[in-house]
Amino acid sequence: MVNDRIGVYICHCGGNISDVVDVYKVVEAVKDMPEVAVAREYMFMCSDPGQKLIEDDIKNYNLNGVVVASCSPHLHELTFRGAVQRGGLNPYLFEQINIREHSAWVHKHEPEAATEKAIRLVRSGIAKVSLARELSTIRVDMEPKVLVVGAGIAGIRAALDLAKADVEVYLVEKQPFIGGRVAQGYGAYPSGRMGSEIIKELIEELKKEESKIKLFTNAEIKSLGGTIGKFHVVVQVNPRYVVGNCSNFNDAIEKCPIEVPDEFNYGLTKRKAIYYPYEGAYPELPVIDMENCNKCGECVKICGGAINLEQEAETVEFDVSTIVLATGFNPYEPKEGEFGYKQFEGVITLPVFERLMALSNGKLTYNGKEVKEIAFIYCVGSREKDGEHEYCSRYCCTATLNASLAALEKYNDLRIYHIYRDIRAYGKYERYYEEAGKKGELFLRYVPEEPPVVEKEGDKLIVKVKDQLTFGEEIELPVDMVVLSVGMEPRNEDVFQMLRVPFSRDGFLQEIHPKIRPVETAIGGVLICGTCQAPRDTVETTASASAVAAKTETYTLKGYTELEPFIAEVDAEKCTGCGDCVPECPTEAIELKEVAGGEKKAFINEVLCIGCGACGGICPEEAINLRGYRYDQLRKMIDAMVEEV
Amino acid sequence: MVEKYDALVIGGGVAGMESALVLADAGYKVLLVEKSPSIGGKMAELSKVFPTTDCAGCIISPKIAATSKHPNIKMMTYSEVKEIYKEDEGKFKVKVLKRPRYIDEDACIGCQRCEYACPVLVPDEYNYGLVARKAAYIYFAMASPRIAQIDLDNCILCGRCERVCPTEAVNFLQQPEELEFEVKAVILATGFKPFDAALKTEYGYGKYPNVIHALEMERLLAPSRPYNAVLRPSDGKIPDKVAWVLCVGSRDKSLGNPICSRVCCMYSAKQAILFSAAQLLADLTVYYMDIRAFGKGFEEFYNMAEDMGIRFVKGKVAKIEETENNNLIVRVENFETGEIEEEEYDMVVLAIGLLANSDVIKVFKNVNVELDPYGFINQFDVNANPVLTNVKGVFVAGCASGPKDIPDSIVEAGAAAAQCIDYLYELGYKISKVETAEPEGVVSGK
Amino acid sequence: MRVNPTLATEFKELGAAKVTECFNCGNCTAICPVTPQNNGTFPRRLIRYIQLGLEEKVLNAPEVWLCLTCAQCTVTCPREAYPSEIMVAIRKDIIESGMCPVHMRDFLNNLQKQRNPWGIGKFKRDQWRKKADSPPPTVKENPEFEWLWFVDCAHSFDNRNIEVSKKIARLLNDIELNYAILGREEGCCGNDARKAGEEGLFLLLKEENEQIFAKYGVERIVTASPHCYNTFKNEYDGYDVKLLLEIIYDAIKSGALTLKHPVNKKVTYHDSCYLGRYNDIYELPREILKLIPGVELVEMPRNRREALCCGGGAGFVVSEYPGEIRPNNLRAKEAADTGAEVLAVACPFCMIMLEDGVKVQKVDDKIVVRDIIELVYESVYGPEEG
Amino acid sequence: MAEENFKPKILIFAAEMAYRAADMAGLTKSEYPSTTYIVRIPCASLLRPELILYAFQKGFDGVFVASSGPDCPFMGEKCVDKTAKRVEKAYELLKEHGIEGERLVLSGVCSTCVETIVGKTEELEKTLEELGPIKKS
Repeated sequence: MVNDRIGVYICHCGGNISDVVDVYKVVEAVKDMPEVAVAREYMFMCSDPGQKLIEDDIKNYNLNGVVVASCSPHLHELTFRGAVQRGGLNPYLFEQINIREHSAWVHKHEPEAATEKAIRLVRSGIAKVSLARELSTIRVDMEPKVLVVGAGIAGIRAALDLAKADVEVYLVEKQPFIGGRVAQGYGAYPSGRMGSEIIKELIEELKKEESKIKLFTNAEIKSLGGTIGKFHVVVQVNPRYVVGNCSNFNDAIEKCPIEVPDEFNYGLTKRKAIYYPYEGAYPELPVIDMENCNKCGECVKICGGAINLEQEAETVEFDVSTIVLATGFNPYEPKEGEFGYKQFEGVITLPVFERLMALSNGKLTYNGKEVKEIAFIYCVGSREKDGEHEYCSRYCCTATLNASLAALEKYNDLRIYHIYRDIRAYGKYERYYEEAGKKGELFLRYVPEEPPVVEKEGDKLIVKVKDQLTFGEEIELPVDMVVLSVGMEPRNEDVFQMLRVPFSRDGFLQEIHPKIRPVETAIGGVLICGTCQAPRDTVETTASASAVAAKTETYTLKGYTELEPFIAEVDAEKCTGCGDCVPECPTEAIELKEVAGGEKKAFINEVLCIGCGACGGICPEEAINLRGYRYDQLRKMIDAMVEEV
Repeated sequence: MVEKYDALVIGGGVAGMESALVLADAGYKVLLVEKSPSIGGKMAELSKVFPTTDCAGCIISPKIAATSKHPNIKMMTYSEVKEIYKEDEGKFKVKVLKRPRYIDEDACIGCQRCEYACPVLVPDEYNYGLVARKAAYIYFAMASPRIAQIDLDNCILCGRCERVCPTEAVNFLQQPEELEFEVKAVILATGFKPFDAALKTEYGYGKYPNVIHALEMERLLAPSRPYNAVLRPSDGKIPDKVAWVLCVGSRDKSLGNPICSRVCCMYSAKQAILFSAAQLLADLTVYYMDIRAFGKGFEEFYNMAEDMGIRFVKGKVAKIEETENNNLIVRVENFETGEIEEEEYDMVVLAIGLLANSDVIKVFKNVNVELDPYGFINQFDVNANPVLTNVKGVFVAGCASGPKDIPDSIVEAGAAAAQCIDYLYELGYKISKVETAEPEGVVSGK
Repeated sequence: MRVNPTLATEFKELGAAKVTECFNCGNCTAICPVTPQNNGTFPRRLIRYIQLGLEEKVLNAPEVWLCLTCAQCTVTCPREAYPSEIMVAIRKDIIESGMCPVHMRDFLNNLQKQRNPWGIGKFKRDQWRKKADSPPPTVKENPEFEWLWFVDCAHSFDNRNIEVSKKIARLLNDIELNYAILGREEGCCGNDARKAGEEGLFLLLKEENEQIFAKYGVERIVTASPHCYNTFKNEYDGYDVKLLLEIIYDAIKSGALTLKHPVNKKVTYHDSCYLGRYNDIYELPREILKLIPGVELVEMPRNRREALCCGGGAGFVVSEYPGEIRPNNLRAKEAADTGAEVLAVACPFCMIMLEDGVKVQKVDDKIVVRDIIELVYESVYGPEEG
Repeated sequence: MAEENFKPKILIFAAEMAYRAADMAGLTKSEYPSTTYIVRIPCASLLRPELILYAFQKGFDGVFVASSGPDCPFMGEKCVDKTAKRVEKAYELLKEHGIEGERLVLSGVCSTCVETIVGKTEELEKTLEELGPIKKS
């Protein structure tokens, strides 16, 4: 089918075009083309009367295509599409040809050549429109339902923000309690507030949104399928064995005969098999750790019906329109012997040090010994140029300074050394570095080629540093404790595989573009926030969580999202099922599917396709075309351009 | 009848545009007010951006286009918010001063004929005076709105622009206009102020022609740069030995700014990389106190710069002196050698810091928006909700609350939009789905 | 080497209050005009040793005696850790351990014995007054004085500066300032004893001065010396202190002095460390020079905050300077290179040091060193008298 | 070789960012050869090598594939590789058809890279003037 009643409009642009390009000549040159029904020139096509002209012509001449030759389509494509639509024609049966920026303005000393070029360009536009087909935007319904994976500070922030805008949230947490690493940390910078306090406040807010946030703790995602607008989620909720409320949980916990290392405190303390990790943990029900429980029944005696040691796992299924990944990070676990780790008593990591502070009141003690002198070693598991972790973990410098200052405030007479590479207390966090100096904490700088060495001497640890600030002299620091400022490591969760979200080089999840689309992934409808994307502190984490909520709301508040119609389409007749196109697609929108007769054919997921056309470029059979830029259209444009004027 | 909007966004830089776009996409009506003649902010001046070295224009121009065309955004450029009264939750009265361009904005088609006809040449502020512009001019090539303006301070009233204008848009009698609006929430995205390099007298900015600051270097490196190469100002020669001096007006209490500006380490590494890519044999040095390559992909970028042969020297440059041929001697304690280094360069780039630009708080007449000790807008609940200010219904995004790079600003802009939406929901201003009828007083996205 | 962090605490008590705030950027070392080229890490090296507690290295560092206390490091220190004050604290520590270097002994002995750097008999302090045509009143002659003019050692004992003192007296008399001088009872302010590290001596001098001030009911002090000005303002308590130039400026502005005779000279002004960097007075001397008709003010490339020290602080006005660099000679050359005929100063030590420098550099045929007061005087009373 | 008055016809396939650069060339009033024709495409990875050959066969003397380079809004840096593969393939096709490889150029052009789009076009024109007109098949 060829569109053969095309209206062609050449704009003077108040002289901008017509001073160079002979617009009358252009009209003359195209008006008799077989595809053209009417050709006109006009002073300002973008003006209201200019647009009206198009609308009227569509009706009067029963046009089935429109070409406007004027300025760049980046300026007025939408304007003219609107006019075409108002005229009653499909807005994609229109092409804007740029004869201002691409002709009049760049060839202003060659009016004849510019006119000839304009004619050829307009003809190519006519050629393109003559083969154009009606298109419409692809509408995807977006129910206000979102899955948030992970209930650390990022997941909670995102869930809250969404719920407040009437979005139904499924918040799924692997652990029996929510709050993640912030609850576990000591004071959070820069507010100086306790992590657990911040989480407590968020939990209070969360309780208010109970009707909209369905929280699943102790839960794993079993399967995930579908695409943006409709993901199907299967969640397995593992038994808590505590099924109801009881006023005597504390007695039950006390009576429990089992004692195991408490992972919340990194084994610094013990907990029972039935336990809360900390005061004010949420959900408010304790949990029974069945791996260690011997089912002695002591707790059942006290709490009766509130405890069911035979509780089974449950499966829950639901649909959501988008998925938010907020799965967080793991602290780097140093290798045995790395700066004396697990080799000498008193060498611990920063997260453990923070728990130690939370647990030690009055005096800072570790394994019964008072700690007076501490050396912090920075960049452990970060900035390894040729190693496993090339990246900088961003938060550790400030977190270490913050912890050291908190320790100084809490305990008397501590002596603190920082053994660093660069102090990256960026932005306003510089004040922590300054404060540490004021308080007399000492800084020593090492270069990665000559890292500090930790040795044991009597009951002291000796840290030896080739200190760049002291002209490369080796300085010895006798200390009681060495704290390794460990970086963040990416986690690898099953959901990543289920969704096939891409990773960046550092192993964290990859956003589409850090500046244009910072919270979206290449998988449509899958958004990321917090430390699963990159090392971040709490401030940056909560900001990204809110940003995720905002992005989601741009879909869900309206109830739908519209995607551009310029997507790839497969000509099943030509497709041989070779599969070359599948890996070519940047968004995994192509799948080979078996059709009747056992043959395989390529199928495009319209929702995932972003319209780059790469699949068409690789197809050996020209079986894939990009709508709006079909190869027959492009060839006809080439034909039109070379034809003599 | 006072025009009503759901949100007022002050500042049309990358953060302000992003906040406005998210709100508008979600279906809210936004008033975006920008002081300068075009939206785009500082990012529109930049060359390429770290750590991906994608071109700043490629990112900002689609955002500029999307903002200017969005049916839910009313954009007021060359305008200033003068007064804000918070009358109630969800009700802010706003006065905006629209400065005259001496051009009828509706008539101007951005053809630049006035610009060609204008005989007056003045230094172009967009290009930091590296080139000249006319008194009748369009702010910069990507500017939006693409409307000319006449700089009456320099105009000689010859009337040539008036004669050549095809739409009779020139109007020398235009007056400033004060307009009133009512909005339900406010987002502050007023960005930062670059440190005035001349205040660090030891570095000779303004005295030695070949000492330039980083934003000038951005223009020299930009694909749309004024000359086709990086040329040193004194003699127009291509420099082949260049130094970057970090922490100029940052981390320096003696200059009144104790905090770090977050971006200078990285933009300097980036400038050196871009320069080196154009001139492989150039001898490039970056003098730093600490290299703060902390963001995603930053450390890798810094390593790449080192691998390209760019020299990173730890040492705070104490002073710069000029030689007779306008070369520059940089004096620093080099920590690797433990000696004082006096090295001669063709050109020196000062990595100027980002200072607070918080005059906007003065427009709030009956509420006090708090500042932090450094003059930035204070983040009221910084860990749990970093975009809140102390005033309910007023949010902050981007460099207005502290120095920040582009990705962090954009993320925060999204966050501010989210909190703004939650605030509007709390007050009952909900977006209704398009299928249902539009309840009164609520705008729906179409 | 093992660290000893208590040393830093000790030094904080010695006056290096911010020694641990130094983050070792190296600015002080690289900006220091006298840092030795081949051992290029002074003063940061010493600061670092204090931070680490390597006392041996601190006490045995000869560099500390190079410090002119010019404070270029201090005004540009990004952390405001006051490196020059730390140098002073080290000197204190050394002197307290009884290890005063030979070259400083004369200066300190002179102060101790005669209350002036040159060791001239202290009874001669008021002799200059007799040579003055318009002598200043003493506290005994004018017990109702409002202002005490603290004449200072240089303006009392140094012949070149006595020329200036006489002019000051006439100017003050003519503007009818209600003032008096202490005469023979005046002591030394102690500024440079302190900067040389003799804190004990400084405290002694201070106590003496305070007693004598109390005796005569001194509340307001005017002085022509930036060194005295700095000490009274920043190290003493409870006095209203003014610089003579402020009084002169006010007198010109109020019309009490009329600058009627042109001084047709090209003049360059040398900033005194204790006026400029210590007290942020950069513009006042320049303003006065600009008010003098005929004066064409030109600047040396290093001016204001960046000005090179004359080399006369911390006792070096009499002590042999142990470094290779001679700041006064360099400065004299810089001044001559501007093409100026007059090198204007606002400090009696700068006067002594730079007159010397001008002679050593053999530029005394091109440029002369004059106090700003002398230029004002010439403009008020005419060239024949000036 | 060059003929009198020979003005080579150049086809520019301009991907998203390169198209913006061509707009910018207009806005900044740059000039480049007038016998260049721009076809707008979203991403250069869409180009089939056969389409490039087609342009030569129909009479274009030169083709300039102006991709968005690493600034490609669809796939960023991955675009560079993909497009290079298409163009490599096109070179092979040209060789098979006896068309000089110099007639085809590829360059990444960012949205403000006026220098690149103008410079590369001028360079190509020069090359083509030396090579002379294409032989029509």
